Amino acid sequence: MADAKPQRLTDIGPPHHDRFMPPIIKKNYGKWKYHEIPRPGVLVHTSDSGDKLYTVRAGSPRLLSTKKIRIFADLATKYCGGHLRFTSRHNVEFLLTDAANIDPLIADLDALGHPVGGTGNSITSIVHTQGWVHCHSAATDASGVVKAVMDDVIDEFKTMELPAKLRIALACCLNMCGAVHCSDIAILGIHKRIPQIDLKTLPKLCEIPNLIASCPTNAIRPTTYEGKPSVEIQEDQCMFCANCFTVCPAMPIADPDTDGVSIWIGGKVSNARSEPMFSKLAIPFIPNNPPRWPEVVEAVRMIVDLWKANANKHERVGEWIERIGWPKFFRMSGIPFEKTHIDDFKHAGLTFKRSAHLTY
Amino acid sequence: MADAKPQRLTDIGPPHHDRFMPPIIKKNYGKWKYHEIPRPGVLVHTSDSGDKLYTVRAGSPRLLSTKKIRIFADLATKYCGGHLRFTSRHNVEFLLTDAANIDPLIADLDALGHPVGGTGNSITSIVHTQGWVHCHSAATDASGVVKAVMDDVIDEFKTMELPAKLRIALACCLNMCGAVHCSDIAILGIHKRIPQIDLKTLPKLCEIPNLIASCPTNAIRPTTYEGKPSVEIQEDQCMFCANCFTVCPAMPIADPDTDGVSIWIGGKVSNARSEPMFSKLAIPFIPNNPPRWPEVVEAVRMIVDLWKANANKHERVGEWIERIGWPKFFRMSGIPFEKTHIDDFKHAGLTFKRSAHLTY
Amino acid sequence: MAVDKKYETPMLDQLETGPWPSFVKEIKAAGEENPMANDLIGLLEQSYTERLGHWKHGGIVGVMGYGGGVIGRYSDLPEKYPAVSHFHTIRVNQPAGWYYTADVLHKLCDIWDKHGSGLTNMHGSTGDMVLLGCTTPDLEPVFSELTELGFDLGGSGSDVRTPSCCCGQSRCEWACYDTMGLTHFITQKFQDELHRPAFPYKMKFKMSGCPNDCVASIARSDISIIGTWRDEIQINQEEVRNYSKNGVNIVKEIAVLCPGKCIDWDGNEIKIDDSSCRHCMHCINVMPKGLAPGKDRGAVVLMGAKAPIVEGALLSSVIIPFMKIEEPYDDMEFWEVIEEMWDVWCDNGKARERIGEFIQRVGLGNFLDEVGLEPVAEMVAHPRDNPYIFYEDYLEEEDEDE
Amino acid sequence: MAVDKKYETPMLDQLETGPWPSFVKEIKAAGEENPMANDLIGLLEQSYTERLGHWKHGGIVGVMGYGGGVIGRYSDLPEKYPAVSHFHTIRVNQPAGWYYTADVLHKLCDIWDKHGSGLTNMHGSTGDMVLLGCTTPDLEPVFSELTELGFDLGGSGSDVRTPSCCCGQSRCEWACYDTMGLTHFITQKFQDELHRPAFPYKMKFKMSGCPNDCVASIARSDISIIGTWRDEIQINQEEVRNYSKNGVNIVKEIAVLCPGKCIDWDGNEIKIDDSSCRHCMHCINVMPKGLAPGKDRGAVVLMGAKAPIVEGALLSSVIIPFMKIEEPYDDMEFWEVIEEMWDVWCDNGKARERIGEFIQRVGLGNFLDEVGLEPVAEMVAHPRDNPYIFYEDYLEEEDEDE
Ligand code: SRM
Ligand code: SRM
Ligand code: SRM
Ligand code: SRM
Ligand code: SF4
Ligand code: SF4
Ligand code: SF4
Ligand code: SF4
Ligand code: SF4
Ligand code: SF4
Ligand code: SF4
Ligand code: SF4
Repeated sequence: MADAKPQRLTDIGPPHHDRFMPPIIKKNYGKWKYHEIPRPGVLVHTSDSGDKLYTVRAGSPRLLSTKKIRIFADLATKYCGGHLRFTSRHNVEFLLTDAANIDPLIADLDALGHPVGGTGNSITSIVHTQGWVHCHSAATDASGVVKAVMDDVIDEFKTMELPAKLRIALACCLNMCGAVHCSDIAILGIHKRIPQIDLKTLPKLCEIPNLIASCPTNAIRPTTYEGKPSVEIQEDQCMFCANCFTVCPAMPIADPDTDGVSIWIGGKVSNARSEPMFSKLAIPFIPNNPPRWPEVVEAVRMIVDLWKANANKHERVGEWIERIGWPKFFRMSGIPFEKTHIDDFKHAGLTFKRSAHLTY
Repeated sequence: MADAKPQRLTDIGPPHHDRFMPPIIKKNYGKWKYHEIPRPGVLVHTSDSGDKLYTVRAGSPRLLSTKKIRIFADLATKYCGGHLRFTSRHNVEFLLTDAANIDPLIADLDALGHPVGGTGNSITSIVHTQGWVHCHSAATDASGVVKAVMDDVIDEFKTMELPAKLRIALACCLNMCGAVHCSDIAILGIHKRIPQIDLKTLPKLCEIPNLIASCPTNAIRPTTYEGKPSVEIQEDQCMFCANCFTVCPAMPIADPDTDGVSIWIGGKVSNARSEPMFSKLAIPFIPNNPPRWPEVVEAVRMIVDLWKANANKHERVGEWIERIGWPKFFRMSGIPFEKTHIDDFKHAGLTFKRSAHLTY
Repeated sequence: MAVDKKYETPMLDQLETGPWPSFVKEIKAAGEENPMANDLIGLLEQSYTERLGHWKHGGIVGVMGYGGGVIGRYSDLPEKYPAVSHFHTIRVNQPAGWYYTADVLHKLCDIWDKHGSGLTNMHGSTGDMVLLGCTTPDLEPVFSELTELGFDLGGSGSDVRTPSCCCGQSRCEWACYDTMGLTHFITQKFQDELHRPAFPYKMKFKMSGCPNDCVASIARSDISIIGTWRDEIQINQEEVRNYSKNGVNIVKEIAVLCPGKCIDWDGNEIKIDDSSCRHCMHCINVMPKGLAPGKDRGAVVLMGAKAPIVEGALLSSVIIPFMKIEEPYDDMEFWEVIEEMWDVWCDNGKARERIGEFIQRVGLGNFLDEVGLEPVAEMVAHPRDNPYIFYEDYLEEEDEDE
Repeated sequence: MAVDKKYETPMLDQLETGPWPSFVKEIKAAGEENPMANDLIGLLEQSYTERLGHWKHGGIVGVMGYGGGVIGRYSDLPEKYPAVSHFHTIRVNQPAGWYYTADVLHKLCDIWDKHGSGLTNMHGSTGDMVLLGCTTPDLEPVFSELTELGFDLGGSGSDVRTPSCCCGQSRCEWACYDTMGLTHFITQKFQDELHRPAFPYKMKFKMSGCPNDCVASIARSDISIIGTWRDEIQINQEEVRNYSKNGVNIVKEIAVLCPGKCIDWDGNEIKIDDSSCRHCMHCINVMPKGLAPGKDRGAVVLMGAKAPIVEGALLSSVIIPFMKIEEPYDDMEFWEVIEEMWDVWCDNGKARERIGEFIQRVGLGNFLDEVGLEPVAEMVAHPRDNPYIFYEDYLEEEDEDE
């Protein structure tokens, strides 16, 4: 194939980052000595040579039009010799060498509607996924929930007054593309109706053995329909994960009346102090209530406030709850503890309280 | 049946302890205020009323002849108004009201060959099981190993100079009658040869479905032998647990050349400080070497010494290792880390090191 | 009984040396008059030489009307050691707390010298007095003499096993309830269940008076009842200061190790945030004169501990976070919960499935549903971290609400 | 392209209000000229009204010779919103560290304005620049214009996914190796594996320069390479004292929270027992001027992280406790280990079985055997606690030794 079209470029990989880094970074690459955060959203990195790099971080909805990207590019040209980067949480960072440019840049960004912040002990942008904007699997929208939550907690983006960093993430289905499973607060799209098998199209669209194998709880059983091999679902063994739908379009699972979100808390990724932890179920279900998902926003706010008021310095949400114990968290938050909170998957027994370490 | 022999006493249960408790205990029952340990093996409990109860604890091999029990009884008569008790770890305790009797009692016990100690931060008696003395399932002896180990660590029984309590237990097979799974140091009998099926007697002695169900790893498969239903073992799926032998005598597993013991460490039962913990594998295998199992004795001694020299005050073995990390324990002890140390049972994945928290 | 045979036992003789009391001495002592004990020495020496046990699977032996209490045992060398060809053990239910008088011990020994090997375990790891080595014909006589003395057999097989407990209020200042009283009550209440196996598998009760758990209940009983308190730790500041003066480093030895991280010591006064206290006992253990459990005492009930076979070892887990334990014990609602749990387990458990394994198999939430207990956060170390949730009737409930 | 249709979007209009930048504004902005973006607004409003997505399963679409890089997507309302009836995304492999110049961004926008919806994700959660919404015929032209500009597609399907990394040495004082350099190298080295799916399932690489793990590698990459050091933490006592003076409570905020419990502060000097340091970064994070990672730097390699489907979410686990990462990267033995691991996984993995799930299924010990790596204690949080040990060849080994 390569022979057929010899001049077609393939497998070139991405351009080397050298092409894009500002000169101060090339010069001081690997020689940074320490950093400071003089104000929210601004980092100053000082190198061995004494050079100082100023970073201004602005919030982003991640879904950007080419128009906005061009505006960012122009701001970079205006203030940063044409250099900028994006972060692992999808914020945009402007890289300055002249401290005098910081204030004008921030003013421009403010005017553009892109707040500066997200550094230090703050809430930064919500890692999220596609939702109704692009994915067939979504149990909720992504961008809309994110926008509603960030509108509410934006003050915590613009200041650094939390006990520690707080990372929120959203995934619109159990595939968890945002890898929300290790977030301080995770918002997770949930289906709650068993897949509605399209018996007619199933044999054409799907490989039955793969389909059966896809179900984590073995709820899918072979059967026949109109003489042809088909499947049926053991209703009480389905926990709505939608993995069958991922491998077979004839198993649609989305449903407006039963889809919604769940809230998970206390996860973290960093190795700082405690080891990385998974998020745990806090609120099992909140129905989709677009455009602003007010119950979700309120729940997030409640958890943020409770943590902010009670945690010790440097305690991430999960570290705080580990210290006070989950029963106390449930009492303080008023979230009712239910059967759904009790694990019943493979390692469930290991989550039972196997000690007398209780608080009263 | 009860009607047939009306006068035969059944279901009377044990006698009430009131019959046996000394008067000072009856008087101060539930009114003890605090205790002190004036010297190893001696407890003084003071009650609200100011009464003082002196307890002298003596070591016991647990396997006692009626002769020895009678001697204990006579000592109790001599010094304690005829009252004594045994502990949850099988030591014998003499309950005195007159402090002046302590020294003579201890002298008598010493003369009898029953050392006084086991209190406070000491090694107390080894909880253990039957071994070759009485059980059909044993992969090692119990009493003999215990005797050999205690002979070696007896100074730690008679003094209280350890960082914390140290509990040793021994079980002669995986049934773990001593419940050794939560001990600071556990000695566990190990088979290492697959059961030798006695094809002739099997159909007579055993229920085949029960036998197949007994295997935790599904290594036992139905087959036929001389036309009759029988079983065979998938060799690579057998991990020598002997549960098949428990339900079916036609599956003998003991074997002098491959039986032996393994050493497990870092478990605890109490809720003090940390939650109760299971013991973890330290030494996968030591062959049986009666009468004194010198390699086992040496291994226990090495672990005790290492812990004693390095742990902080109040740190049980498991708490110490949790603090320094298992890799460091393996480095310090010189025990080689092997494939057998890596869990491969049901929850194995949860024991993998899922963080960058390493020591170098 | 006179004993003539003499065995050469070079291996076992070795184990008579050394400072720790020797089981070999005990067997030899008994063997001077008792042929069973004497033959045991011979058989055991052979085991030591060959590195192999010589006992066969036990048959079903017992006393009339009981399904438990005796472990049948036969040697595989009956010709060589005829006196131990039968060598059953009898489990005698100990008095709670293992208290005895000299008098009753002598009488127990009389029975055993008459009918058995003269050898015992004081005690077995479940708690029984274990009479080691008896022939089948002697079982009934032993039983009737024991009952005459006021003793009864313990459990074995798929029944309630002999309950046991720490010495509790009889000798310990920390006991948050009367472990011995409750143990005696439970043993008496469940006599039928104890003697006549009717469960899927064994069922053990162990009672500890405080979270130190001196009877290891959380590691080895299906029902573990552990004393605790729910009000404030009682503090005697003067005595605390004394400990400090006498060398206890309250910060390093206590505050830093406190799992609730709720202790403050300013050099003069200790402050405890009891709402974060985990009731671990550590601070109290270190300063028994200075601190004591609160006054609102009771117990936490956990269930499901067991050894590894088949599904892996388990520690008990919380089923009732706090329960008052007060007389009359018979009025406690707890017995209904216990019997409800047994019903569910008996109806649905598989053969040889301990209740802890059963709960894991059916799911704790489902088990609670069946038993009629409410789920509470105290039952879990943490809520689930996987999203594989069997939402039930969510829609229905919502419909009802609206 | 001119846009005439106008949709009423009361729901989405609501999301244009409020202080956080709005994705609706972005779509509307693009929609002014771009019919695809305009139809997306209509379709999305309908989703908001109905609380239901309107996308169908993607078919197999892509660029010639590549198996990955494009996610096919079709709307289930093609008549109503014809411009988004095809709405595929193109994953463009970002430059390491997400660095761009204004110039190259304008050129990328030029391509996308010409061929696509004018909408992007900067960036997707794997790390790609995601071009949202393209028709099938436009895929090849976009591809050829991208390659001309020096860009290439990212991964999708069962291939190596687009590697990504934290900014590392480019902007961070703590980077223990050159994350961006290594990421670029890996991306180039595995071009074939990235574009032509040949594994049982996806395979993600993420590189973080230190244990803070700013690219969340341990949570979401099959191979997580996390920088660390193995000598002493570098200390500037003067600066440490300054932090203390300026209000950092070194005991409470640092020593007490140190997981290695290896920090001592006497009010004047900090002492660290480096042999117990867990390399967690906390003390360094709090006092960046006072402390710094040691000089003997490298990385720990972990593997196996993934989202829940199918066997439950996993974090990566240690496979190489410490590895030097130095140029020339091509000489590193690591690549042989990687390829060995891939071989084992490809030969034995089931369809849609991530390598982390695979290792759990076959057992870490067996996996190491196959790959030819030695087991080391650093790979486990603790040794096994169950006695179900598959002893292998124990006897044979002993025979050989004797
Ligand atoms: C720019 C970015 C890396 C990149 O290449 O893009 C970055 C940059 C820095 N991180 Fe980070 N981190 C970045 C994502 C992360 C992530 C990943 C994530 O959130 O998905 C983590 C793991 C989060 C978690 O644990 O769940 C992360 C955990 C940390 C930590 C550990 C925090 C903790 O206590 O757990 C530090 C240390 C600190 O801040 O004290 C840190 C520290 C830093 C420093 C101070 C490093 C330095 O010296 O330059 C940088 C400024 C931090 C700040 O914002 O205050 N960075 N940092 C990422 C910015 C994301 C954003 O836009 O907000
Ligand atoms: C007599 C006995 C209870 C009985 O009814 O028989 C008992 C009695 C006491 N225990 Fe215990 N414990 C007894 C078995 C246990 C067990 C069970 C076991 O070992 O199988 C445990 C759990 C062990 C474990 O965690 O693995 C146990 C864990 C404790 C602890 C917690 C120790 C810790 O730091 O983890 C304390 C508190 C202390 O000593 O500071 C304690 C404290 C005590 C006190 C001080 C309670 C008191 O105020 O009277 C008693 C004297 C202790 C001593 O020996 O120094 N007792 N104690 C048991 C004596 C066994 C023996 O002969 O050696
Ligand atoms: C005598 C005793 C050991 C001792 O020397 O102390 C003992 C001896 C036997 N146990 Fe046990 N167990 C004894 C306490 C225990 C304990 C500890 C406890 O109760 O606190 C355990 C661990 C806790 C638990 O229940 O899980 C224990 C867990 C087992 C098991 C494994 C059960 C499981 O569910 O995992 C078996 C196997 C079985 O039941 O088939 C078993 C089976 C046996 C049998 C009956 C052998 C068999 O396979 O049939 C042993 C008879 C030995 C003999 O010939 O004398 N024994 N057994 C203990 C009872 C004495 C007493 O009544 O006081
Ligand atoms: C675009 C993106 C979400 C986003 O908005 O950022 C995405 C989108 C999809 N992911 Fe993802 N995944 C994306 C990053 C992730 C991540 C995070 C990461 O890579 O860091 C994860 C979790 C980590 C992991 O790999 O486990 C992730 C875990 C999944 C899974 C579950 C895989 C698993 O083993 O559990 C699926 C299901 C599947 O593969 O069938 C999935 C499947 C999908 C599909 C292809 C839907 C499907 O069932 O076929 C989604 C296409 C949506 C669309 O139409 O646009 N996506 N997916 C991310 C890729 C952008 C990029 O290339 O930069
Ligand atoms: S999380 Fe689910 S719905 Fe959302 S983008 Fe990923 S696969 Fe699609
Ligand atoms: S949704 Fe999940 S649990 Fe339900 S049938 Fe499909 S694959 Fe199985
Ligand atoms: S541990 Fe095993 S061998 Fe020992 S007494 Fe119990 S069942 Fe018998
Ligand atoms: S010894 Fe255990 S693993 Fe082996 S066949 Fe018997 S029951 Fe199965
Ligand atoms: S468990 Fe508690 S109450 Fe019982 S003896 Fe031990 S310390 Fe005392
Ligand atoms: S009992 Fe334990 S948790 Fe409670 S204050 Fe004392 S040390 Fe802390
Ligand atoms: S992971 Fe470490 S090296 Fe990379 S940016 Fe974060 S703090 Fe810096
Ligand atoms: S890096 Fe972490 S473990 Fe090491 S000394 Fe600092 S705080 Fe302690």
